[in-house]
Amino acid sequence: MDLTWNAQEIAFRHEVREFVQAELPADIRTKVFRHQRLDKNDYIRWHRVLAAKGWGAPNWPVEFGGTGWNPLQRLIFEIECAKGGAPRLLPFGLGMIGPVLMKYGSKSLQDRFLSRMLTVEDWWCQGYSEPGAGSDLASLKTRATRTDDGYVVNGQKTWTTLGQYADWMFCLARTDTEAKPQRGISLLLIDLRQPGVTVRPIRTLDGGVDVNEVWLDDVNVPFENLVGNENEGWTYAKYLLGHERTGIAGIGHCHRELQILKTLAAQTLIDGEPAIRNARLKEKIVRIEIDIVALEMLLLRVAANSDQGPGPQASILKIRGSEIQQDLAMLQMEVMGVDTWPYDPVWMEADAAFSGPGAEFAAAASAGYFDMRKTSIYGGTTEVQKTIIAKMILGS
Amino acid sequence: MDLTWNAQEIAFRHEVREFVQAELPADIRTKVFRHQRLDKNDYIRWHRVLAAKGWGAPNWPVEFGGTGWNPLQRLIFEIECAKGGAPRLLPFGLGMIGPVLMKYGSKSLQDRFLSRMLTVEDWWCQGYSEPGAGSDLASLKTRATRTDDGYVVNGQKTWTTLGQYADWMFCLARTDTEAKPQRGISLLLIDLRQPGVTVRPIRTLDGGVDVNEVWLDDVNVPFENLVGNENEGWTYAKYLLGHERTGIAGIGHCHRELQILKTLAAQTLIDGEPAIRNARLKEKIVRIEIDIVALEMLLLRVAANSDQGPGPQASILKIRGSEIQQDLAMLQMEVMGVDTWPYDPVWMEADAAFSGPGAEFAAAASAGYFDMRKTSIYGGTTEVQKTIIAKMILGS
Amino acid sequence: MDFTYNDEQRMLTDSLRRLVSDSWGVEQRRERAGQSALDQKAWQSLADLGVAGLLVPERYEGFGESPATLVAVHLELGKGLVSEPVIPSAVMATALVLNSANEQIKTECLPLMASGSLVCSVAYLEPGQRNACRPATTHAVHEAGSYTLNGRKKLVWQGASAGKLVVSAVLNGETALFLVPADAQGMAVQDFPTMDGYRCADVELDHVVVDEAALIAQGQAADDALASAMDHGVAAMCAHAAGAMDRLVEITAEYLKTRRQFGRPLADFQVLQHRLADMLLHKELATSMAYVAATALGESDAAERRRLLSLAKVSVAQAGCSIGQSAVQLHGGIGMTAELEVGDYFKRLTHMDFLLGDTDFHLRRLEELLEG
Amino acid sequence: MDFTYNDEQRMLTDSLRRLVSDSWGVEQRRERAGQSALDQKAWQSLADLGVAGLLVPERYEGFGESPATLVAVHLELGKGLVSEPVIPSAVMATALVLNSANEQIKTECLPLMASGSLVCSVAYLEPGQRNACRPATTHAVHEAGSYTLNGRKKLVWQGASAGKLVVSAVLNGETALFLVPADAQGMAVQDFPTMDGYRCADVELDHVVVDEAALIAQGQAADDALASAMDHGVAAMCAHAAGAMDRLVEITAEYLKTRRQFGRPLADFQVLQHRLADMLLHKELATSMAYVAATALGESDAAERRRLLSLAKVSVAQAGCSIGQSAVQLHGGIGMTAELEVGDYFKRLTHMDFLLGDTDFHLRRLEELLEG
Repeated sequence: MDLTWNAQEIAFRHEVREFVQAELPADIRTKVFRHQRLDKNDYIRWHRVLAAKGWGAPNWPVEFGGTGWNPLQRLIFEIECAKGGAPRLLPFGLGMIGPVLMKYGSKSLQDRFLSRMLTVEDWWCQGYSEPGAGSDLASLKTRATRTDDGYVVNGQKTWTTLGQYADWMFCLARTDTEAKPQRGISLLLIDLRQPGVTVRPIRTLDGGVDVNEVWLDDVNVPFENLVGNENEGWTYAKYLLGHERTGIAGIGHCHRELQILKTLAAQTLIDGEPAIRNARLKEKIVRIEIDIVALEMLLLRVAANSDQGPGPQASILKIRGSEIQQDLAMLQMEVMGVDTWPYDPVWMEADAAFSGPGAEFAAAASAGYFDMRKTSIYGGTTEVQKTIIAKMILGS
Repeated sequence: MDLTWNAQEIAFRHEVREFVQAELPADIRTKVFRHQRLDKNDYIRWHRVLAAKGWGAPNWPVEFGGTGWNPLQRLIFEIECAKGGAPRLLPFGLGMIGPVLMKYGSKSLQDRFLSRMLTVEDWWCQGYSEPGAGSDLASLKTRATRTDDGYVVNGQKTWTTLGQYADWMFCLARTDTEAKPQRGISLLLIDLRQPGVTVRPIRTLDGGVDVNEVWLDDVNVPFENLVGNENEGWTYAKYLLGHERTGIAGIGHCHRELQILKTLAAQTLIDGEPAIRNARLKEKIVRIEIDIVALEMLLLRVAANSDQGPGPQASILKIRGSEIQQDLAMLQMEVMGVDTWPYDPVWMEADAAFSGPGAEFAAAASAGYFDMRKTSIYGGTTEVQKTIIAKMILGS
Repeated sequence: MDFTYNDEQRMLTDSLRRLVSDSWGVEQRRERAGQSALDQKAWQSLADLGVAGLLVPERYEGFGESPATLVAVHLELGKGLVSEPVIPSAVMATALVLNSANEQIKTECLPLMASGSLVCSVAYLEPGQRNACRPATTHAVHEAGSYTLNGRKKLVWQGASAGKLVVSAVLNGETALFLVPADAQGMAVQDFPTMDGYRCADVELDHVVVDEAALIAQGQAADDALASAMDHGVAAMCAHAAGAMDRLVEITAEYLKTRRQFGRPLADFQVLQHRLADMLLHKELATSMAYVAATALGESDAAERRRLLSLAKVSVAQAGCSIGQSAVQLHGGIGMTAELEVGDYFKRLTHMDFLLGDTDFHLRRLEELLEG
Repeated sequence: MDFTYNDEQRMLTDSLRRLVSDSWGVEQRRERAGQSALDQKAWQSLADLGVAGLLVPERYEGFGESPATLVAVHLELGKGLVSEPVIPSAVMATALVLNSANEQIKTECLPLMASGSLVCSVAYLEPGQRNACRPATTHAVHEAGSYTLNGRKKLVWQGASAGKLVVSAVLNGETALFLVPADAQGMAVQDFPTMDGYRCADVELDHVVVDEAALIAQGQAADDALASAMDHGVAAMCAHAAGAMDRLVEITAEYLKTRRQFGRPLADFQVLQHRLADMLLHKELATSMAYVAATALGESDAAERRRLLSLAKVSVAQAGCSIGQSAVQLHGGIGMTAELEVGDYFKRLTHMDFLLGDTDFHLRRLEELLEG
């Protein structure tokens, strides 16, 4: 056991930090720090900057064009990118369907799609959740019916994050309706740029439209777009969901938001006095620093032991990561106080001519609070995660 | 709706306050404020002072020697007594078996026992809980076998509060082993001053011995000591447990402990500065004041509507009362800090020659914290109470 | 002490409940919140029930009701998230004007306010201020039988709905309060939507000239009048929030009973049951604190009145935060969307923390009282 | 960064685990805690495994192990609630003496401490002090080749077990540290049990005369040495607490699986499952913070070292409080009794908050650093 960073690790951290400082477009950084909405092109620009450096797929092995980094390096990379104001990497290709294709996809599917993910030639989205089946995948209803050339898919997907930009969806659909609920599901790659696909944005609490409903109405999927074997999609789905164990904590996000919080607290006056001098706020900031340091050390422990199967720690990371992100958003809102009251969703657009009556960050601070409530719901609610932990301890 | 105290209520409050100030023996008051252990006689002395004034049974109707007070008066009485440093009234007779006898007991049982309760001629204790049946009364195992003259009782009771002083126990025992779990239970009055009764104190976390195990080994109970009908004890038990709806909140206790907390905070120096000037502590005291004010108003609402059946409010009072008592104990411990570390249970005795190395209240402060953990367990755990509330809302 | 509604209170709350359920459905409410201008019909329907004149004494053609009735009414309004300017006009501005020694203003305004034909709001916050309720940069100058006002006010509650604004200003180093027509020369009112379905306005006063008779109060009397507006506002808001909590608990319980997951209704899961129980618990305590706030309004000792109001405000805000979060969590993803009204309640309950003094402000007041 | 135990760490922790499970059963542990005097056999068995000499460099006949090994060892000790004076002697006094420039003391004491034949403790707190670690009323006077000490020290951890005490005193207005034999003329050591199964002592020094060679350090060097003792003590205590939490979670899980209520094992109730999950969550985070504390010991920047240690201390204390409360609640009534060892863990985890600076103290340090 050695609890110090070695020279290589320190050098790597510096390299990433300097790269982000030098190469991240300034307008994107500004949007990120101001919590303004990023558009499709912002994500793509950043991905391509990374790809040009050879860092397009930090979590992939070298043979598929990835960096081949170990988990500690990936963690350092994530934190430094976030702190520097970079957008998060789109998880749909790199973190989700990419690894599934590497493990279960045919050579031809790999050749067709993987390298394009590094530069976001295709925008992928997720087709897992359905209305009426949130954390409960086994009850999904979308059906893929076999025809001579492939499948015809009918159904409805929901909570499709950034689906409004998507070219492709990886989609769970029922191919055998006789089988038990978890059997008879297949994983299909669906070209969304065809008739029968309808994407409808879902407006959320803060007025944002990051998630969508997607209707699939007699949508065609050729046989070659079936991943692995028919009716074995459940296995791939579990692999996909269980693949990323440390990214779910959002540690990079936490670091950046803490920075923003401290800046806000230093700059904002509460009835004439800097917020940072407020005793209650000081304690809250200190306590959230504690939480972040603890989360990061737990992440390091989990990352370093990544050869072991996923234990309860993955769920702990998810739970705590969510809570901390929520607390950070709440504190930012508290710092801005009553100035967060006036709000119009259009003020969140970067090019909005008018950004509201309050201070620079005021409107976004309250919107961020409401938006962050999602973190304890998506990707397995906190309740589901606790049940997973309990089952592991109690062996029931 | 009128949210002000009327003149009568105000006058009554003053009367009680002045009575307690004048008539409560000073040595008892001192023990209570210092959290020292009360002995048997302390309780009895106070009960007899009240009985002499005609206030021996604040919750009983006049016909049985009670005061006939309405719920608001009882609440005022409870708060003023506690604030004045009076011991709590022994609940076993007045609050538990007394009301059951009034409703279900024969005239002869009423004549025999009720008036003696006002002056604690008999010390009663509870015989409900058994090892292995905490919140789950239906699974009790103590058996009462019919003989020619009465019952012979065998079994074990536990968590018998102050059972070491008891002359009599009201006891649930199974009289029909064939019936469904909740049937076939009878309520018996057992004279504990007979062979076959063994009382063993249970040492608790803080080294105290307020609760006991009681073994009943071929103990005799004449038929006349059966309350109501054989095999219908479950009904009486439920009445007994549901009878007192507001006392469970411990509002009087909360008021007194808040006072003690404030005194401690004003008198205790933390590295040279009065604890009360500590910003964190100030907020905590303010927040617990909020909790107490809210609890008291909820109590008033419940008391004023006591003609309605018990709603979820009774469980809310129990949950919040417990939490506030626990928080108060924790804050007292926090104020005393590291000085609570040295501890010997004998320091809690009033006549202990030596009361430890710390400040006057130090040892008791930490002992009180550990002891108060019981409040969310006894009388239906917080978990049980929440399930009750949920069932009432969800109707399941 | 008596918690049972009397006949009048029962009739009033029954009528109000019917009105709110008929005319404050989620679509109706959101449509009105999307508009800058007051919906006269909706407002008049509230006024017709007596909501606008509740605190106005009978001699000014109102109903002179007790604080207890105030709680009863605002509990109902909160259940329906009524966003019309009841608190800014019928509570705060009314309480403020009642404190005035200017009988002309009272005689002219109060009957109009009570009948619903005049809406007012109090413009007291200035840029840079958060909890302070004394004016700092808005100034009034007295010359030749009139006052000239210059300055900016922010976050005026339903300011664009108001026919007249109570404006605080510094006059000879003291607080002064003026009743200013919203359309007076030199007034610029900019209206914004708010996160929680109200509207608020920034107001710029550029050489606004008002008559001497527009002076509501000055000096200590003005500070007291403002304080009274805040006190009444806090009490009404606590009741409004408790009402909103009540409805949100109902909505959530209903959802748990209906929605199935893993083959069972959500209501079968013990963890969700207990979280719902916690919501109810917080709601009951918040309701109790709304009553405490009402008793405070009848308290003659100023320190004790403020103490009780601050206790209530902090407590209700905390309960609102907790209940709002729980409601969304128990609904899951769908609770995050604008499709349900869960989010409307959540946002209303969240932002009430910041209005009329945030938790930090009220805790400070309480901490100061603690030290004595 | 590497979290895998190396071979030596694995062997050491394995042996320690066996020893603790054999000789720190609840009865054995309680019996020893009931005694004033040190149980030499138990102490020696720990020393024989290297526990006493862990931090002592090889040139003083110890093992010179890294902070990482310190964590590994104290995790094991915490699991068994080992109450022998490992932290006061093998960690705090050792770290303190290692900071001394007095080579004679180091050469004489450290080998004896490492072998287990000398136990020391640091007497730094005085009546009226809580978190301060500078002496205030204990004074040292230098005359004629010796020092004379007068004063009182309180809450000396396992003070009655110590053969020598490190005593802090004011010397010419500065901090000075002396190594004083417990049986020196004028020393009165009064021993007390503690709530959490340790012992502590009040020490009175009445004209205690020590040789010049007994001066460990003075001035800044003495303050640094004391700070180093506290820093190491905090790190060890965090690991000890994390170990205790680990075992308490195990005990509680076992109980939930075994105990039946309402016809089902408690483990079937979702609310109890989730509370157990919370316990595990807090335990994992506390363990992580024990690692953070260990990394802090290797940090050369003093402000950053304190920051990390204070973060760890606050966090571990909070986790301990929460886990202790949950363990008792999940056990129900039986958890309130002295029959089970649940209470022993609960009490140990509770009182660690107060030792070596309470939460308020460490938060203050952090808040000061925050403002910069």
